[in-house]
Amino acid sequence: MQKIFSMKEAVLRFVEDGDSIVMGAALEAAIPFAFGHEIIRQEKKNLTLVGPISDMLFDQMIGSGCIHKVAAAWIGNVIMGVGYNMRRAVEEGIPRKVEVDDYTNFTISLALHAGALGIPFIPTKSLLGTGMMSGRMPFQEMDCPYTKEKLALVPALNPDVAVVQAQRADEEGNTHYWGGSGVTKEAALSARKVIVVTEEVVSKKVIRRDPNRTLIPGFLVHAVIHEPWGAHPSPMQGYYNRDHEKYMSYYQESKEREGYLRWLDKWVFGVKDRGEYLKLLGEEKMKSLLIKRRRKSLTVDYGY
Amino acid sequence: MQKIFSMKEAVLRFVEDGDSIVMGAALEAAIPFAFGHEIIRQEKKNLTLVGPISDMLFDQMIGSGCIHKVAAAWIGNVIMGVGYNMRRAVEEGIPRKVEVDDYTNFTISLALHAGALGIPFIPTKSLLGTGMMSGRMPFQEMDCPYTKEKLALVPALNPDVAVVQAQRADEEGNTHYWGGSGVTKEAALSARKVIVVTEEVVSKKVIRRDPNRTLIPGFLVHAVIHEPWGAHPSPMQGYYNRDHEKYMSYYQESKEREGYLRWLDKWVFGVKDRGEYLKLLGEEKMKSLLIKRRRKSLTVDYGY
Amino acid sequence: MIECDRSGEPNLRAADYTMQELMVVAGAREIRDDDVVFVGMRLPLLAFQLAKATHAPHAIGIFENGILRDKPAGDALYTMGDTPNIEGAIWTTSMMDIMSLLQSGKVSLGFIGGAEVDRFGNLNTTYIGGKERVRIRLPGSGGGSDIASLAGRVIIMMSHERRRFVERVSYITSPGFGDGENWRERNGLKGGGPCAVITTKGILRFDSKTKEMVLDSVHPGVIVEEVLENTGWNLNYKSRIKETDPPTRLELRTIRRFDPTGFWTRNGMK
Amino acid sequence: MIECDRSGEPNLRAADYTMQELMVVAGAREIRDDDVVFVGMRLPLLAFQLAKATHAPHAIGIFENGILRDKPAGDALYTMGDTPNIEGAIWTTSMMDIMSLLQSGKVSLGFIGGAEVDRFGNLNTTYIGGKERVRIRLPGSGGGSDIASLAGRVIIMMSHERRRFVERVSYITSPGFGDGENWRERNGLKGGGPCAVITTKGILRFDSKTKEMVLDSVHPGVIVEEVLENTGWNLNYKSRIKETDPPTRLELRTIRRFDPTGFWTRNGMK
Repeated sequence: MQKIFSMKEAVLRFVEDGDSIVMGAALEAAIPFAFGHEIIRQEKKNLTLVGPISDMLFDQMIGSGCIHKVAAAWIGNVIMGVGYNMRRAVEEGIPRKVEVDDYTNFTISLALHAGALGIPFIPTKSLLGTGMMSGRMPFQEMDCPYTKEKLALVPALNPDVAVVQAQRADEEGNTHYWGGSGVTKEAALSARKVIVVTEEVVSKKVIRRDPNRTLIPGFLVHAVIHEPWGAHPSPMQGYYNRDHEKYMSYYQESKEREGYLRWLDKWVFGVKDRGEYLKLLGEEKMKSLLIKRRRKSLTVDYGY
Repeated sequence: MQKIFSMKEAVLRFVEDGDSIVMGAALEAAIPFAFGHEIIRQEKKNLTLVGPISDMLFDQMIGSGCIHKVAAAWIGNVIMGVGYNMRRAVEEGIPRKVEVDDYTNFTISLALHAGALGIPFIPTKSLLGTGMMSGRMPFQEMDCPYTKEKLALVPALNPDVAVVQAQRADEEGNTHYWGGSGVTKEAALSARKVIVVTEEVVSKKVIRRDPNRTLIPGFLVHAVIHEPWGAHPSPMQGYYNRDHEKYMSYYQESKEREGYLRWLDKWVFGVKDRGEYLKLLGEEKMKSLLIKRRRKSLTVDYGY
Repeated sequence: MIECDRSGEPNLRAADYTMQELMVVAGAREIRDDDVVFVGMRLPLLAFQLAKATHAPHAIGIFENGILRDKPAGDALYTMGDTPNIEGAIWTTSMMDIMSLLQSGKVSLGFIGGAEVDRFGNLNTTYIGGKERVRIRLPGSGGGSDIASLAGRVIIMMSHERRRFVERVSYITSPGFGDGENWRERNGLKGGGPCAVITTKGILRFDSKTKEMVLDSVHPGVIVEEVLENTGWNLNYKSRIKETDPPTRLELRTIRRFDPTGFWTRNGMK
Repeated sequence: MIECDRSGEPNLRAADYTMQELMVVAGAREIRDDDVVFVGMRLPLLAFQLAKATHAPHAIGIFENGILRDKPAGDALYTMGDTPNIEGAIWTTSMMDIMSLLQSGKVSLGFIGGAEVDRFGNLNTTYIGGKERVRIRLPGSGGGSDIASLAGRVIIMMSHERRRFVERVSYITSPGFGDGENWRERNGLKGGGPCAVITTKGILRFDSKTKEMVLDSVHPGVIVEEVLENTGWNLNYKSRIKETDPPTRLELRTIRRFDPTGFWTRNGMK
């Protein structure tokens, strides 16, 4: 089964209107910005976004109007603070009303973990006494049948699509990742469809040479997208550093709706794919983000 | 804080009579035989052993009389079948009665996972309809408050001691491991004290060069024991292969109590430490178990 | 007339292979090319290696110590933790990850063995005589119970003896169909339950309604009466019992490559 | 008479450092050498780097994206996911592993910030105006609520303004002491709750019995009345209020090494 798709084909084929999509599961690194931008370009509708935090990607997507709901622990711009599109959507319904299911980083992890584990819920000692236990949120309180202590129950999440941004994968989707992975594995194991966006497509031999480096096994993967710099402006360990300026400028630009729309026209609708985006970004900028101080891992022996 | 101890000192200092000890958590590989044998030599009393399967190590320890209870999924000799000491202990109380808490591989993992997570239980779809749900076992049935489906609850285990057998660790106990790790991480994160038995003690720089290879962080570790070949006759990826013959001969020798006692006198009480054990094993045998076909992992870049 | 096997060569006679080799072949034939197989040890491990090397090159094998492979190991295996089973794997990880795949319904096939099985495919690998009056304490579940509860379909491999094929097991380690129709549903079990029992005498399957074991084929040289005598209840059998296809030469050569010393297949059943 | 700092050099005057730098220093001083610190971002991250480089070389920092470090990163950090925070780490892993440490009581100290705090140290970082009548939708909990619920002790860092220091938060994102004595116990919370609030005006701690915030020190150049005016309830204060120790030159140099562009500490509070 051929799994290599262009970004455009993959989004066309595997993201349906109304889908719930977990992305940005590694927190501030390895955020699938290119994937998110393609969703906007294809004008998908009524999506639910799922993730712990997503830095400014969720804000960008909310502003485009393709999002119906967000289930997340934090929505904003990590180094700058609030996300203005999120505020406009929740406070004023601009461009449309967006519902937010408020989680914490831990409890969104637990929800995906329960989904991955195939159980309907998992108990926790977090959430107790907070505003998240009330309202239409699905958390329940329970007295532990063993210890009698209070527990909060977190029901499982099983998103339709998980987008995994990684350093390298083979054509079958066997995926190597290094660095802090956040809740990426749980996201992939809990989802119905897994899409891998990778800096490099490598031969399966490379995977086999270090199977402990594998984060996601290919048999769960529906599509592999070879998209270098697909995570920019978030960092990709071993490939490029974080482009802090992009977060600062987006924060300023998106303060007003008009500014956001100009940003959107330039960086999303103004380019047809990531290739054009990178041209717009410019070689000099890309060069400034490259890894300067290489730090190779030592090898280990898998022999017999 | 100095954490490097000899095997003798570590067992003396960190294993107390009555302790529960999780070991052999990686299943058929990386079983801390040297650690188990030292426990027998020091004639510890009333221990509880915890683990998924432990190949023949648990059987050897049960025969010595130091075990009061075993919480495990499987007790025997993996390639040969039953463990005769376990049978004698359970069926006839020889050398003493041993209680068994029957788990499955998954549910002992879940018990340790719950312990590591700091929650009192975790639900599962396993165990339902089995004999393990009855009797004095702590599993409970529950109707899911979300889906109404039947669930079995597995209460947390938090053993007193976790013994982790690994390829390399630094002096603080930061531990690299590769290969299938079974339930090793959950075992270590759930335990009050963690003891690492390692083939090599390396500088912290080696750890830092590949932090995704770390299985256990040193701040949880109480003792690091440098014990090459400490897992023999179980295999250690990258260091030595499994000594199948040892399992076959132990199976035959332990059929009768007398034969087991002869084995015990020769291989445990007849040697004062692993060094003498290896002398008894012989250089030729050790050589035959060495890795013949090296298979080095490829490197990755952690630079910035 | 000489009958030919699927490779076109004359059929092997029963003297040319052992019963264990036949069981491995029968096990391998149950594996489909798109299966995700919870492999286990012993004969099932060989069955998986054989299937991969022959008709199911895309099947994936997972092992509870935390291994996922898509090609046979490079050397003979005695346990799933052996060094050649790690080398060349696709994924080496934790048991929790593997069991997550199982419990979330991503494992289509699992193999288990047992000391005692009953007419509804329930297995006892823990307490012969029951837990309260233990006659023989066996090793226990391992991952067997988890596989029996959660895998899409389950294949049981065991020695066909009257003392092992009992009307009702005294302790359920690994659930089959309990007391029959709807028992799994009532108990909330997710997996499909056993679909075949491959024994030293034949292959048995389960009635889709009553969930009772039914004799489906006998191995070459075995007659139906012999199976019935070695079964502790009135075993149902089809009116026209097939004969289990013998191994082909290719299958046999392949098995012997994976079990070069004959530890699993030529020294008798462990 | 010229007062001297702990390095023996003349005390820095308020003009020599920013309020953010003072807050980082105050945060760092709360970190003990044996602490396992849930670090977070922004000023706490700098506080951790500073503590490691000065009085707490053995402190361990954990980050929810799945990082454990025992030495400061080799380059300035804007987020915990930045490449220099991974290089040279001791452990890079998953959020579940990090949160396991937190929930199982292995994290002794955590830092959080907030938009609104009340007299019992409850924080709101989600809905200003409450969930039903949202006036301002803020980013939400992130890991803040988890840390507030589960860490051994918690330090809050925030800007001291009357609109932020409110009698009662309209929504509890991260629990402090709820409505006072025994509230955490009644709600089953494991962690010890907040132990200090480091603001742009001073440092506040909590009464061990009533769990109410009490002014403990004012920053150099700040008078008590200014703190009271900027607090939305009748703030208790000790009869003899200390002055917060100013940064030493070493501390300041160290902060500026970790924040070379002054993004966090010299361009005003984010």
